Amino acid sequence: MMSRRLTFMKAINEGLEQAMEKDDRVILLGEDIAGGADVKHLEEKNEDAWGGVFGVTKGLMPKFGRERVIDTPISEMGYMGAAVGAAATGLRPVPELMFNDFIGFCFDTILAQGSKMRYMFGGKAKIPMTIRTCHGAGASAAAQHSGSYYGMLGAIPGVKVVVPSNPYDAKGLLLAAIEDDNIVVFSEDKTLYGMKDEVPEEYYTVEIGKAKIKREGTDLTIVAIGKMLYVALEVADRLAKDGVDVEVIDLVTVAPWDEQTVLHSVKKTGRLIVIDEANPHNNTATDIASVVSDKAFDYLDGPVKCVCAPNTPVPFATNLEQLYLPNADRVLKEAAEIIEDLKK
Amino acid sequence: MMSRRLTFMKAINEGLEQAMEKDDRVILLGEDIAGGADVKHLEEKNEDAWGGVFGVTKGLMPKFGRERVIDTPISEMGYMGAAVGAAATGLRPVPELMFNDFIGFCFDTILAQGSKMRYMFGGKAKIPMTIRTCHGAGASAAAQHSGSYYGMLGAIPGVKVVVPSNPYDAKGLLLAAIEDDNIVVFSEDKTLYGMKDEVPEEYYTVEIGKAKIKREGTDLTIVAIGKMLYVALEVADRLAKDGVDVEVIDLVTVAPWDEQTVLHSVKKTGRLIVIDEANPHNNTATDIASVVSDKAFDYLDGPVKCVCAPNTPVPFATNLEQLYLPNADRVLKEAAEIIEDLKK
Amino acid sequence: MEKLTKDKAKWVYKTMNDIRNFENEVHNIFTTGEIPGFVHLYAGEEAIATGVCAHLTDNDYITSTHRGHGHCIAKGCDLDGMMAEIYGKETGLCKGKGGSMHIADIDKGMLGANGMVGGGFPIAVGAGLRNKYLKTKDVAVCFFGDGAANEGTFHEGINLASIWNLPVVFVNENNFFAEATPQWYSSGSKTIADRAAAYGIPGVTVDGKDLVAVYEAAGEAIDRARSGKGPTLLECVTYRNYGHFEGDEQKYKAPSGKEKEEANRDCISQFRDYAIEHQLLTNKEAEEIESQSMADIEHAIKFAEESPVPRPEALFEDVYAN
Amino acid sequence: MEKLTKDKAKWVYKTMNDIRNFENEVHNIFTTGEIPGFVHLYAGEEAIATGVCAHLTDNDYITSTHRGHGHCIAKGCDLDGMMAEIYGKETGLCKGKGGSMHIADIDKGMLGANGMVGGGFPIAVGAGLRNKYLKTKDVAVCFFGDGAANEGTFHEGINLASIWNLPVVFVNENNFFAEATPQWYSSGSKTIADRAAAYGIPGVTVDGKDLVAVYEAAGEAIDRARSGKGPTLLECVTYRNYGHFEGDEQKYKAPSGKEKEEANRDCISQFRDYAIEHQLLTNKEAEEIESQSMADIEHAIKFAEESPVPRPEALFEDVYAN
Ligand SMILES: Cc1ncc(C[n+]2csc(CCOP(=O)(O)OP(=O)(O)O)c2C)c(N)n1
Ligand SMILES: Cc1ncc(C[n+]2csc(CCOP(=O)(O)OP(=O)(O)O)c2C)c(N)n1
Ligand SMILES: [Mg+2]
Ligand SMILES: [Mg+2]
Repeated sequence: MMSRRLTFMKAINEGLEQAMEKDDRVILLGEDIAGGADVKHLEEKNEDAWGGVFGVTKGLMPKFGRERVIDTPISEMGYMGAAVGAAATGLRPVPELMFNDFIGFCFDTILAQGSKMRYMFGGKAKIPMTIRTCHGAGASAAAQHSGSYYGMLGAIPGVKVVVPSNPYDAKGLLLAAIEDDNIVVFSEDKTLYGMKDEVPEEYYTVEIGKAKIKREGTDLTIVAIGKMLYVALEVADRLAKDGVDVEVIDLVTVAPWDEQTVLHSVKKTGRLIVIDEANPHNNTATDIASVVSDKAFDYLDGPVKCVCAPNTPVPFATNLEQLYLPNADRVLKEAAEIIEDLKK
Repeated sequence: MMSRRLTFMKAINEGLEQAMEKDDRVILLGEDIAGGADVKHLEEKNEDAWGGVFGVTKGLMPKFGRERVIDTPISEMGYMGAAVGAAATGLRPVPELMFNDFIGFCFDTILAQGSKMRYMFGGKAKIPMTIRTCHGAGASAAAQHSGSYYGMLGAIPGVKVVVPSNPYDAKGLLLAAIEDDNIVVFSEDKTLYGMKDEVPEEYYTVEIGKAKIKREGTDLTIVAIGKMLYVALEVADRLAKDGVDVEVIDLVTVAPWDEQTVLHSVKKTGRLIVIDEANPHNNTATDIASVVSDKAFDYLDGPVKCVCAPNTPVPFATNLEQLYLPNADRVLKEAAEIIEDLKK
Repeated sequence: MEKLTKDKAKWVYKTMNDIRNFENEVHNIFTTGEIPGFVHLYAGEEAIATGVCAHLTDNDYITSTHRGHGHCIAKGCDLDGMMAEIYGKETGLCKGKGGSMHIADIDKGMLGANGMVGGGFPIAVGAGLRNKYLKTKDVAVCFFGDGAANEGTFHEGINLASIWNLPVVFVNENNFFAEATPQWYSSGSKTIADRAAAYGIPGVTVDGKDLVAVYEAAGEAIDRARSGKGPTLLECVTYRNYGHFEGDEQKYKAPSGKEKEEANRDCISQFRDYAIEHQLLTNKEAEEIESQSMADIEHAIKFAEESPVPRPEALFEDVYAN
Repeated sequence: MEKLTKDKAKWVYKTMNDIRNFENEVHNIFTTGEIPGFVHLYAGEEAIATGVCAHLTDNDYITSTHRGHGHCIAKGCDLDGMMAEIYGKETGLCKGKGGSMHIADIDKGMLGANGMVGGGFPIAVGAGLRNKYLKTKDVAVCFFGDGAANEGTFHEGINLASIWNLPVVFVNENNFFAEATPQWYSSGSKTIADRAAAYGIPGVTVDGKDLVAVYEAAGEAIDRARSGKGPTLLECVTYRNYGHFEGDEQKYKAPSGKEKEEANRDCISQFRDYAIEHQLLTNKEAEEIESQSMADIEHAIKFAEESPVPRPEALFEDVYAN
């Protein structure tokens, strides 16, 4: 395949398109994922008005029709639960929750229904459903549209969660999620939508549950989730100047996260920083820290450092929002204790 | 005051009664917290039909009337959000969420509204509201009525969470929660309702944010949440026979949990086990483990061990449910690594 | 709609008896402590599940409630497996992992009892969406209580079914109480069916103690759904024989008066009389069915009692598929 | 209900102009990139917020929406503080921490714009409950869009207000679209007011472009609420001048026909004509108000531009009280 560059957004769009081409049972549901339902002049031209609030699903309705790209009323509990029902009865729905912050409107369908059905029913049900949503601060979207709840969702038994950091993974993980027979939350960082990178044209999957080593190193491991990868890479670059050789791991899957890869790396480096944009308590970073501090106890040359968002909602003002987000300076400062003695 | 024994349930009932006597702005809302609303033969006798599904609020309606003890329809989002609105405008509502498992029906009112209002409004609002709810397996209530979600709720910035382990704390924490100007989740273990202990008759508060050392020791610290305290105490007893001197801490407040007391203890003992009935990922145990493994790194003689529920829904069958719950045998087994070399 | 044939009448009478006997036995056993947890009994409301499910095949779906035994039986779930499930045994329909509030059998189109009041609406909509998308003629039926009509899921679910014109029938079991709270207190509308207009769909109220009335109204609604004409809200007025759950004192129930009289009407003997009068059943047939039903329930109890509890490893199984 | 006096008419005309000018200016500034984030403009719908809030005092509460600027202004929020908030400045009504979607001022009875569609219903019910419990004569008004009427919170909130007979007025702003989705697609009912019957409360539809019609209908509903007669659902049919948010191409809006004609009606000039014809305003007074309004908005912009951004420590403040 010729190399070809796509935006993160377009990679997801192409993933959806190929999933729908491959399997008739894949349907999309969400608010304005097409837009303009029942608007005469658009219907006449078979046009979508929006294709999602960010344009991620643009063009899919014209191609697959409104039977498969279904605009919903503002009824998150209704359509998310309908996706559970459709999945339990044989379809492979891909509902979109426009912002992960809206989870409070449909949490029961995930927490108590979809995630527990298989168990409660003694293994008779499967719920092959991919929830596309977006998370993340940095778009000045304020407290109710900027949170990061992938960790909270991943803590629910029965739910898998992936957080792609680049267009290639976005497409491949999405296709893997749609092939998966479980509820998979596919959480997109809204500030990455414009990012461009090489994306193969053909259908491919990226394995769920497998972290990726983005840079090998021997002195210090940094595990990062989603966009935080770029913070980790910057830290690695800056530390390289001090002679510190950093191994950077893109977690890729938040639940179940890849213990093997992370432990293997930490056993080599003896030091770990985890960068997670979620609020600081009970998040994926602390989960990783607790497991690594336990299972790699004898290998650790210093404490595991979690660098996360503060224990606050996301502020609106741009300057505050930038302070809210973990960045390289903060990582270097908060993890100074384990970094300082590495510098040569 | 004469010593007097009350059940956990009655202690809560008395706490509610005294809070309502003290402050007119305290009102209760919930499904069947009185029961029999608009049932003629009960109204004539000013009787409540239920007083809550477990009887915790029994007698409060007859005493304070239906204006203050308000039965709600099955509309969790409606009445929980109404509590937020009433709190923002000057009342001190105490809504009951019958089972914490129903959180999925009203999560937005906590996650995106009540917890964030003060911040979003630049400090102008306060939301003095106490959410009473119950958690915990062991009552054969199956997957949708047995979960433990206090940790998840406590991870939300703006929310406090307390989990009493005994009647004394139940009453005192409840009164402290109702006096608090924030959203406080007061999470009752439904299997403790019948537990009896001494409870003072007078109004008193137990400090939120302060853990309690239940047994002093020098070899090993066990931190436990709620009912897990009794598992911790059993482990301590059993280990005492082996000459291991265990310090047992009742966490009392899950958010914000008492770093000082926990760290102080671990710095003394060098070893920590945390017992938490929540599912194992991103829970309070892992949060504590990550913080302690970081801040007490140099003091730890072995890894911090988290003993939690497995990564499964709560099973119905009694034998499986007992296996689901952390117990002393499991603690001894899962933490064997740090216990073994202590035995003399 | 198929008329009530002799064969159907036999099925109906057997089903109603099965439900009643099942529930009465569970009621008795519960007091012995052999059945753990919460149990909500359907006795008294048999005409609804039976009258509705009489029109369904295994390809049609239903969603149920916390009070689900009746729906399960009427939808064809195995009595032995159900009873074993309630006992928490390995041979239960859900391997003992679900219990009374989560009995399900997807192969029978039974999408689960549901411990969450109002939890069934969106799931039924999803099943209806699937039926329509796959161009089947199958329907989905959502059973729900009067209390559930005040959950947001009622609103969102019915509205979705309406605007998407889905083959879903919303069957309300209005037994006047949600736990200890009467419908007349909790709902701003007089009847549940009154709310249908808010979604532009038909709303019908029938006597839920009258099997024939339910059978006919449900038949019409289901035919409507099957033929692509969209959802119906069917309210069946009824009353439960027992408390909300086992252990409920029921102080909220009227000691006398009209409510009490309603409560005393029995849907099973009423149908028996009707069926004999209309020569759908003979007395002898009825008696045979009655004793067969008792025998089947006794068999189920024996099966449950003798079944083993789940293997310990079952705790960890069935969380994720594959 | 108070008649539309000369004084009130002046307030009304000033308020409508303030909203329009505020929004037009925000629209212009947004394109410069000086205002971050999402902005949803109220221009075109001024008659609703103004006609309703004309009946309210600072002791009455309102809940608002993502499209909240108009409600804020009509409820008396400070224009400088609002504009500074939208700019994310320390002098903003919320210290720059809330932004356009979260402007609030509890002292003015303004319980917040709300980024969650449907988020306002329960909060307004809570304020109404408080008003009733404290035996005040104050009301709570819940503004919401046509799209919000499909959220479960609509159902639960209105039902609660109905059964508890609370002083809450639910004011629907039916601008035909929720983002790019028309109301006629998303709702099973023809009108929003049609849904009132499901809660046993009055449902009224008025021309939301007609200030006087809104003023009168709202006055009646608010009087009703104040006098303990319970909630009303008031639907005001309108149209927004701009896109859903800034940047919206609005391909879904009708290029011609009846919808387009409706869209072209201007509520402000319509009220100006009415007020002059009925001698509530003179031409001169109207002109004075118009220029005063522009001056006030310009002042607000200058204030916002010149204000400092929040102190870094503000990030950590205001999470918990005390
Ligand atoms: C979301 C949720 N809220 C509350 C409950 C507690 N609860 C269980 S059954 C019930 C009453 C249900 O009443 P109704 O819908 O009328 O059904 P019925 O019991 O009368 O059959 C309640 C409140 C629950 N299980 N789920
Ligand atoms: C719970 C929730 N779901 C979806 C959204 C995304 N969203 C923001 S505004 C909007 C449309 C609202 O439409 P309507 O209620 O008619 O108000 P209008 O914008 O027309 O004033 C949507 C879907 C949201 N903010 N919150
Ligand atoms: Mg009922
Ligand atoms: Mg609208």
